[in-house]
Amino acid sequence: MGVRVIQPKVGVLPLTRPGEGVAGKTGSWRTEKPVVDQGRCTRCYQCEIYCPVNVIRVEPETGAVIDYEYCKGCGVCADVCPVNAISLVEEVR
Amino acid sequence: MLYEILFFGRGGQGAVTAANILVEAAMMEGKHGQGFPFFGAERRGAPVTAFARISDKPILRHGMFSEADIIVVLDPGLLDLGVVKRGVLRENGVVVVNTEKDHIPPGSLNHRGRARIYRVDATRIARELGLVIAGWPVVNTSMLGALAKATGLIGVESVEKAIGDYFGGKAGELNKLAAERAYGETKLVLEV
Amino acid sequence: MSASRPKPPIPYRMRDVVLPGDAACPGCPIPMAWKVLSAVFGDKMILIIPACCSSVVVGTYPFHSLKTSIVHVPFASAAAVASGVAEALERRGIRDVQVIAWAGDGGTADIGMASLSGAAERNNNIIYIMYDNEAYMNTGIQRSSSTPLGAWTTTTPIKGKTEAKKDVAKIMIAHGVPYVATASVAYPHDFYNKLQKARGIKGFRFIHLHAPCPIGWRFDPKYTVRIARLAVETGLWILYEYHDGKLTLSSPSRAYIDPGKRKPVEEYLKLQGRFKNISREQVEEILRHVEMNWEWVKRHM
Amino acid sequence: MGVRKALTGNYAISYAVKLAKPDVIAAYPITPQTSIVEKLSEMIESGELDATMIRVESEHSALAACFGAAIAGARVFTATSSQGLLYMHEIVHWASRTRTPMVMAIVSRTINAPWNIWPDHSDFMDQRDAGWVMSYAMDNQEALDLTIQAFKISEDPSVYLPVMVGIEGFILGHTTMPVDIPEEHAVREWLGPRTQGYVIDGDSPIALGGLTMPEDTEDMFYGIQEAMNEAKKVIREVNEEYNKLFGRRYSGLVECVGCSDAKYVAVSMGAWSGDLIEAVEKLRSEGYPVGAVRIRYYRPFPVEDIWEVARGVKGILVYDRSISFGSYGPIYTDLVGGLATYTRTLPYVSNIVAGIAGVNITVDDFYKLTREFIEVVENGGQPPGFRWVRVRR
Repeated sequence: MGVRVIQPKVGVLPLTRPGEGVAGKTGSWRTEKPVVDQGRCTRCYQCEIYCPVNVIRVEPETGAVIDYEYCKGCGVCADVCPVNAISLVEEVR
Repeated sequence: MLYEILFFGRGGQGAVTAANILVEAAMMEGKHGQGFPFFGAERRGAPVTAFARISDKPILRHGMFSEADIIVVLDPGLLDLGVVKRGVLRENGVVVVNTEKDHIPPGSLNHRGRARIYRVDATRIARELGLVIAGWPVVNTSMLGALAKATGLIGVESVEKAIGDYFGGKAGELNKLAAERAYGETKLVLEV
Repeated sequence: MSASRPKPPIPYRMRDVVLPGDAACPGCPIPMAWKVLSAVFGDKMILIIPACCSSVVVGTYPFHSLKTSIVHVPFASAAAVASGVAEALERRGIRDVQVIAWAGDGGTADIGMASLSGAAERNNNIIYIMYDNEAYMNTGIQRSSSTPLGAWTTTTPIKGKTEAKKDVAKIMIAHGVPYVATASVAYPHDFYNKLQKARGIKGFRFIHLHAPCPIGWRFDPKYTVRIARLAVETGLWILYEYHDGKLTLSSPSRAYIDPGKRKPVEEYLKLQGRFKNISREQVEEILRHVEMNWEWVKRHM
Repeated sequence: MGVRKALTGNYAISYAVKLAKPDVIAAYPITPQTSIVEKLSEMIESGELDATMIRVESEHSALAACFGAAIAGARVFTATSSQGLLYMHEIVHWASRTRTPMVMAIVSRTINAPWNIWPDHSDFMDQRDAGWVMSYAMDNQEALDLTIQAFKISEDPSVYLPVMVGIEGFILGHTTMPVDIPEEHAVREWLGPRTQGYVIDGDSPIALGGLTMPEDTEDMFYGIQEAMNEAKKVIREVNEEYNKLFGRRYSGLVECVGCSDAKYVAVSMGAWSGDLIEAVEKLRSEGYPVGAVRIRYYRPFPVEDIWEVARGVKGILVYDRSISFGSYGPIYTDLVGGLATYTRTLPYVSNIVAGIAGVNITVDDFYKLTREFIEVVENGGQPPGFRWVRVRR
């Protein structure tokens, strides 16, 4: 079975495409900020696995790095860190 | 000319099939047609009505009707029950009854004016040919043969061809034979 | 918390699909689960999403927050739409794309139950994931049939829910589908393994995913994983797979077959504001259900 | 060329669907629709039709499954009636508002309660604001032809809207008539492969139908209105192509009988239009200057076509086979509203609502009602604006 995709001549289709920041720069939502103590980080990946915003990257060289542009400050990373390498500090703007 | 035909039978006797085969036979002769059941729920054994329209012109009208040019009675018991009287036969109408008796009580029909009544023993034909399904003699195809004879509305060859197309195979052959025999055995029993 | 090192490639492939800056509440486990999906399927999945939090989480026209295909559908229709998509893909010979119905507990256990049951009975080739946050969170925390006994919601505002939680996984097992599993957002590796297993099976596969909601359950968002884990550690939420007529207890739950190893259920309840007014009798009743569930699991192992 | 077969209206639709070669069919049984999908099931199981039948657990899921298959690139079909159509209603809107080409047959049956299986147009009319192109047949031949055309119209890039084809249950649905079935290859060649505005098959990460702000949503809905306008042109073109290819003589969105010299027109839709045309022909033979306008496409509403014949007439009588309780028949309100955009001086436009819940209306009824309307106006009287003609008065 064949299907030809041809754009409609009139009207707008209710289609969306992938984009970062669909809810804006969600970093502005934070009241608390997770801060990584790189000396303690064991590169266990727990924070990266669980981060609901997908803003934590753990690399063997750097350890956990957080993209604060989008981090909502939920604190899950701090709670799941087995070595307490992430602490939550009050957001100061 | 538009002909409207009522079939009275019992659920399971194939009145609706008869109406549909008649349409097919008419179609083979280049005519137009409609065949349909009573619009509603009908149950096996209970009295049923089927309808047909045949015309040489396109048929515009739709739906059920109670006045007819031709009435076909598949079961003689329906005469006594007063069921057949629900259909009004138009002037110069034709009635074809499946019955072994030559006597048709005139009071069991409802006719506007002159009418001719034909009979054929379709039940016997069906039994002799072994056309019995689940205890029911299949009389509808015989009645189509009788209809062809009594009215001349449609050729018996067309009726037989339509029957053959509808059933196919051995059943088709037997039913064609039933129509053919009924065609030969149909006779006028009453003119009023 | 255990410091077990995750097995690659999960964390790496998890980076692929879920884009930052979505519209989920802080601490919401929905995108966590999507990361696991992406680790298994990459962008080769089509999510069929009925009305639920996820409809909002992915953002507003003209963008969405996942680098994969999504079809938003009316509340009761996820399983039916998914069936249709799967049949079309099958006819077009597209075999490398997984159709996944992704629905909340309301869209599954309540309004979507008939279409779910229909798709399961037909054994349509889809994975159905019920992410269970135990109430209608998107409309503002109303009771669903999957809300547990004693839980506060805005439609059980004073007495809490007076009936037990509907066990949808058992209902799906009764359908005789090829694969049924329970999972939890707290155990992404277990969830990952189950998706991998499901991926290799053709037909209807169902995964019941336990997913705490910080807003509706009334807890600090940082505890999402902790609470989900406590549900397992207290024996309240049992992780298992049902495949080929056999039930297998999953490793995170294995220890808790022994009631002595289970944490006290109060540890789970007291962290959540929704159980603030739960009665002693209701707690007893919950414990009785836990025991019954374990007995059921043992019988089917 | 094709073959002629004696077919019920329902089977005529089944054959049309077969010729259009759908990939996926999903349906749920309901009287009086069921025999359409029974026939299609038989065609699929016998190998006559290579399609997938999804035997769903409800009408809601029937249309939902069709929607899913359609957006993933399949040509789809479903059919239903009455309560089933009402149960689908949510997805009826979802399909049009996502601009999803698909075809559905409606075998009309009145809306219940009380339980009633007989036809009027209430189920069809219940969908009139849903953004579907809506056609309605007068006989079985037209049921087949409109169904084939529906696929062509639906998949036209100027339209991209779902199309429903209506027939009355029993009156056409269960009535056998001779039907010319076009040659399969010719239909398939004419329809060509499935066309749609987007496809969701995992090839590119697009999402369909997500949360959209008011202004953007309004743009999308405005596009549907534009597509409806485009559809008028497409329907006329499709009709012409079809007539040429398959030897038919259909007009466009409406069919007119005896309208060129008419001072009065009677408007109707569906099988009873045949009865009305017969009555009008009789009236014409008796010297009454009346024509019949039969609506073949109800959405988009063919107001231009009706204005063409209605400008300058003294009276228009609209026969509706459904009622918007507390208002009038829907064709009447559409017509009056539409004509008022052309002129500030309307002729007498009267509405007769009849045939409700399956009540039989005959040629004779149409003859008397239409003649009465003409005579009242001719005698300088004012005909009633609205009448519900019941058999039991």
